[in-house]
Amino acid sequence: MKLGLAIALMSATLLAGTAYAAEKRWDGADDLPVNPLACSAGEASAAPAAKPYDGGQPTNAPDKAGKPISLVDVPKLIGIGYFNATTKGMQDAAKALGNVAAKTDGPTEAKIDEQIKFIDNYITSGVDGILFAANDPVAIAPVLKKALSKGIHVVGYDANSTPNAREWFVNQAEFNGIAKAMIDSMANEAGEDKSFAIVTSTFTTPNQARWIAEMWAYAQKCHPKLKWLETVEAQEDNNLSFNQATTLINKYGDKLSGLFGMTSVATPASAEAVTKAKLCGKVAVVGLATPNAMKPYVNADCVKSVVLWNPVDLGYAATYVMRAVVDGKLKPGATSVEAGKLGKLNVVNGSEILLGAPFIFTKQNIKDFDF
Amino acid sequence: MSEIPLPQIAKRVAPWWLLRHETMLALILFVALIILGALNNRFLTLDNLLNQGRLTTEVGLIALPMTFIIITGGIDLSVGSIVGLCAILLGYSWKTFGFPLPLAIAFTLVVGATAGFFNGVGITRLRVPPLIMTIATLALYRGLAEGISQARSVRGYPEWFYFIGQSDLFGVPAQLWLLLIAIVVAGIALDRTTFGRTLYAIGNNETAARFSGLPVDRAKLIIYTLSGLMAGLSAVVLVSRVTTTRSDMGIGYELDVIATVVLGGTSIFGGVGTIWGTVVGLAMIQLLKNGLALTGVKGDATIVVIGTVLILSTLVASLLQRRRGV
Amino acid sequence: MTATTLIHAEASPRRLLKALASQEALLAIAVIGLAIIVGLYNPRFLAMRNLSDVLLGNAYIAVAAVGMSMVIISGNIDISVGSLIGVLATVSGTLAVEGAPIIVTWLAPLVVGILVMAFQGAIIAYLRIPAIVVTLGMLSILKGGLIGVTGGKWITDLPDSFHLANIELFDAVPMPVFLMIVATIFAAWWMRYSAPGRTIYAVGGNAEAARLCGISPPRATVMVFALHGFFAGVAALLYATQLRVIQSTVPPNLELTIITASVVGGVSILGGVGTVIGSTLAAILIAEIASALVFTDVSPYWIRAVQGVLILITVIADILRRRRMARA
Amino acid sequence: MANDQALRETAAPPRLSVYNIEKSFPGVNALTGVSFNVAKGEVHALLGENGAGKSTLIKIVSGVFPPDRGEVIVDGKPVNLARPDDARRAGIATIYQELLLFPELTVAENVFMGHAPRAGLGRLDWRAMREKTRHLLAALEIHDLHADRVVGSLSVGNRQRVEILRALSQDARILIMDEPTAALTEYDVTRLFDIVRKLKARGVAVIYISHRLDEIFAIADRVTVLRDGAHIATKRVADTAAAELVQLMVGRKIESLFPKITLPIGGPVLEVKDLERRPLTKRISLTVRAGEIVGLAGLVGSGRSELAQTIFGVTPAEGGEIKIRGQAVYIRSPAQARTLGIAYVPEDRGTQGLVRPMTVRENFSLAALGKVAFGGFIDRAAERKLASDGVKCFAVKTSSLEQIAGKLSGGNQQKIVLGKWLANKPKLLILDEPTRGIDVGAKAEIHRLMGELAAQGLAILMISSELPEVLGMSDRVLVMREGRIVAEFLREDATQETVGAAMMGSHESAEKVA
Repeated sequence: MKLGLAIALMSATLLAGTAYAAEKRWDGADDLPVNPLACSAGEASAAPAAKPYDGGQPTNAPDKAGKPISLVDVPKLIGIGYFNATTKGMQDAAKALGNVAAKTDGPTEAKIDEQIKFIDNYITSGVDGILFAANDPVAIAPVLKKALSKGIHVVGYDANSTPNAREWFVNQAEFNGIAKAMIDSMANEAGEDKSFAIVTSTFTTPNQARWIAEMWAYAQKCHPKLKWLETVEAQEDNNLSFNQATTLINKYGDKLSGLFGMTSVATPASAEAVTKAKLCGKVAVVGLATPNAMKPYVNADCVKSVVLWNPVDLGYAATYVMRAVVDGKLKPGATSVEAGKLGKLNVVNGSEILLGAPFIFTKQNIKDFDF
Repeated sequence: MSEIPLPQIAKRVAPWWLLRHETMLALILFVALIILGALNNRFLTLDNLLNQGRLTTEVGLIALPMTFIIITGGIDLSVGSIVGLCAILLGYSWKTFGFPLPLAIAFTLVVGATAGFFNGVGITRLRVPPLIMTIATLALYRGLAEGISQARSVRGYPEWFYFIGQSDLFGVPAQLWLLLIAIVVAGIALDRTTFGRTLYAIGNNETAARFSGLPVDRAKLIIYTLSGLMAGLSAVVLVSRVTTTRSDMGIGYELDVIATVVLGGTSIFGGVGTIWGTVVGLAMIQLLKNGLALTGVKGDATIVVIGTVLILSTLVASLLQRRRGV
Repeated sequence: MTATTLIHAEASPRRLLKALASQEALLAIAVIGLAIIVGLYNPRFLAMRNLSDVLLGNAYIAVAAVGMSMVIISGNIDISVGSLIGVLATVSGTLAVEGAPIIVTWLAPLVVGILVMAFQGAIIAYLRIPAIVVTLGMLSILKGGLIGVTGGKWITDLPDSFHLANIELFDAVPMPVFLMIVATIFAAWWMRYSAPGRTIYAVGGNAEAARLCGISPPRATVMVFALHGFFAGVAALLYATQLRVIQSTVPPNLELTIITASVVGGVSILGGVGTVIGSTLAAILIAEIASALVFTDVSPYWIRAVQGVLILITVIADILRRRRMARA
Repeated sequence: MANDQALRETAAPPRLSVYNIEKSFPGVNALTGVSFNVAKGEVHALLGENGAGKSTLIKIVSGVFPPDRGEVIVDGKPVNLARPDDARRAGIATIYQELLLFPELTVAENVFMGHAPRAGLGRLDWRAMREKTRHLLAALEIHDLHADRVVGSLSVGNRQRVEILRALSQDARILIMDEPTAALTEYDVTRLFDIVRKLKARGVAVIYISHRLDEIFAIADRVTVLRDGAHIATKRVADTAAAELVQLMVGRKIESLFPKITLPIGGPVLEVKDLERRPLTKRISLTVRAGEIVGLAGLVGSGRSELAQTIFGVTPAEGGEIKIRGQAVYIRSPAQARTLGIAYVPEDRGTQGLVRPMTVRENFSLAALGKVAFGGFIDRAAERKLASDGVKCFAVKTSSLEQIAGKLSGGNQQKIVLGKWLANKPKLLILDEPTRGIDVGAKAEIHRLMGELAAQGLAILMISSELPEVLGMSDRVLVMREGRIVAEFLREDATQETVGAAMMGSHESAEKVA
């Protein structure tokens, strides 16, 4: 009986606690600085001063220049469309290069400690290079440093680690670039002074957090009239994302004129929610997603623009970068690297290789992509 | 150090058929090691094995009290969430409350123990079935972790703190010492003390245990508190290993831990089981995962193997048990 | 003594009714009460549209909870159901993309579900391995197997006719809601009015006595799991046909959500007690809470904690109520 | 020859007859060639001490396990009873001591579980089920039982009636009742007899197991006496007398069986005053002195075990006071009771006394862990010594100390439970049905032990349903009925009749309550 009381009190305090916590936050819950791009593509963006190389280096790595190498790719998790695409890119690159054997393996859920175990195993099994997409930039660092210390080359893609834990990071598109693309499309699809809400995976997923942070900064700077309603979590789960999006639609009704999907799972689900609510055209859906999942909505004019880099290219580039590193063609201080069919890719803020500006799928071009 | 108590633990506690089950499991493990070792020369290296020890410490620490709990016929599904809650509170109390780190660690352990104690109270005082009580707190503790952390992860601990999780002591991973000590203590406690005997008695016949004047409720309260405490400790080790805290730490640990304990021959119905068995189960799972990975088996296939091993070994155990007609 | 026996007799039928009604009533009141309270805070919550969406989006959990309740009432438990639903959804979706007749794509998950679960039931009943162990093992087997086979490739370009969940009966009742209600009513009716239905309670309540009544507990167990598989199949179908993408992975923690629904629904983990009406109401309540917390602007960070507390309260309330019942 | 006699008396072929049933379990010859028969509309009592083989016999007749030898014949046709279901089909229904009901389900369901009336599409016909149940209730003139009640909420008496209804609902022609009155209140017993008479009238053959002579004379037509698994005699109740039956049942002079020698009795060890614990312990006052054996007689359900468990702290008292050797104490838990030097050997050995899956060694030390442990650590040598001493001094027949206790015979198990407590050097020993269900040999040993213990100055409170035991062993006899102590007798004026009357609550005992 006493316990029952205790619980009642506890819940009361909790509910009270929620009241104060209810204020909405857009800083993406990590405290890194934001760097919004200029509003119109015309004027030069406030490019940060070129940083010196800040990556780490493997200790006495065997010289495999030109020799065949075996890579392992450990993405956040296996078994989602996005990383299937990056894997495809790596296989393409491996084929193109001829002297690279790449293999993808990883946890079935985006769990950092699982991912660490996988990397650790591959360090032991002795590969020449590790490609990774980090579930957590800091948590993954120690095991990556271990890899470096064992003379294994480490290159990241999609989700970065702390710089000194890897040699290079292939950046699909800078956070502020994505942010700009997303906010701009929202502004012109929904309208400058309209309100929108966000469906993300979890507040702890670093990339999503960074994007939201940058979006907030960029909107403040260039579209101050846009109203942010709220952000909801939906894990990496289709139906949950759908439910959350629907809930938002029902909650805000006409007030809501836009939905952001922050993951390739949340975006199609949000689009489906809008379609089901028969609000196509009234509620704009902008988000990151893979084309196949979005085709029905784009073709139905329910979604005008899907923001994404091409993950196949990302995997492709990552593999080429790794090869270049092994061959000694990409050394600290380099300003660019050759990446096969992608041509020359530039090095940005120290030790990142930029894949390019985010790509925007539209009704016209989406049919050309299959991933 | 670790080797000494194991044979003793094995020697007397269990009826011989259970002992047989564990020995058998150990044999299977041994054979598996040989095969995997033959398939990949990097598997059976001291380095790799010790490293696996490092990676499995967190689960191992929780598996010990879970063995106690399952021996009494109970279960604790909330351990994973307690790990998350404790990890968060470690970072939070250090960064936000500004506790000195050692104090923060102590605080974390207290929180873990309290969370476990809360489970225990529900189970002994209100007589809520353990499964239900801990399913509810599984949601609650994870929720608290998320709420308190506000999705912020705490990083940048002082270097000395990483010692626990990342460096070696006498050539053995630091946290492995913790685990080894815990194993020895738990093993002796279960095998040699009146406390351990009480647990077996509860699991085999709670009424008779009560009627024999054994402190049944107190014992239960202790083991659930212990479970929370060890989850807290495991959280500290985990944070020290991965150098950051996130509210989603330890998700799914409960199933790994239960699988370990059950694989180790502890009956889910209570009454039988040994720490020795749990240790073998722990090694079995971790080394199978590792060995298979090294021999090029992918993660998804590996968990299929683990699942199959779990069912089959339990089947064999129960067949032995039936042969014995207990 | 005599006198008390008689008084006992007088008082009891009423108490019996209370006993049967109680947890269901408690939940029904909670569902309605919560709706009203939230409605006062934010009237939009009570919009027909929203209420039906809450049901629509979570019907599959309620349906799965029906089967789970049967399993728990029979004195077992199943933690593999989440993985199984993932597998079945993929099976159905793959068939659809392969161009199998729609009816086949709809029946396949039911059949496969029944087979897999019956198999598990057989292992549990005849090899006498605890359900929790078998299903724990099966959980990772299914999970790993699924990803191994599909490589986690998403299933897209599903034919429109495949989307069972989008059918609205009489342009009003969405199929998932309809199926949820039908499944619940059918199951409730079956468990009350069919001999095999009653055996579930008999076996869960007192297996030995059941045996002496000529009931075969192992056969009952297999039957229960087969049925559970059937409902898992229906749930998977709703899960798969709701969206135009099938993730072909295992929905995280789904099994816990489902078990929670059953337990909150008043199904005794010790077996022999509970109704599927309770579990469905509980599933609705849990979904409603999730939606309500968004509508009431509860900080998203605290949502799960509040959910946890509410679940804990319902469960403990149920336990205390039973205790009082037992004492009276 | 008993059978020929029976056949002569009953014209029609007997409804049920069993011939030369033999059954042995590891260590025990449960039955050695038992034969008897029951005629249509006859109540045939099976009489015998615990362990005489009554329960084994009926388990065979109701198909729980097959006999090693011999056959069962229903209406002249041999039947093979491999499973309980076969017995059911043969029209044999059994009501066990531990009632087998579904506590969560209603009366109607319990009655018809397994053979419920069906409506269309194999649907259970609840209305019919209730109707039939009401008819059965009416037929037996049971008016205080409702078809929709949940069985869990019923009194023991009513639960038993549900079992009887179940038997009738599958129109059983042979009804076996195993100690049906064991748990009944006096009122329920009389009602049970009414029902049994009605069944007689309907031509049901009733096998009535009991060791209560008074009941047999009240209800049975013939009585078959078993002893140590052997058929001793079958008599018409009309032509026999209590004394003769006791003779047959015990097989020797009662005194010879119970070697309690009267000794000088010491000071009070346990003093209980106005002890209250609802529902079954009402203002109880009693005293047990060192070296004294106090017998606590009464029907099961009269509150004897409840009293014992209140003293032992399992169900702490709500009022009144307990003094241990003059010290007023409030006992909250068995652990505390133990430290006060109280030992309780419970009635239900299987669930309360022994931890069956644990070894002999572990069971012996269970209540005395403190004695063999130092700083919480169990001293293996000490423990083994404790156990082996116990095994020796109680002559426990076990292969080794590591033997699983549950596999030993009832008598040996009981010795272990007893020994486990004595290892603790208690001052007060409460024995609850110390010899229930154990063979005569072991029984004698336990009685001898009790004698010795008393001689060593231990105070013993013995609960027993076996009058001969109570009368044989006790220095004083207390009689409980419905939660109260209703009579007290000194050894010399305690007799079958006086004590029995007090238990049943007939008049001459009432005066004795001072």
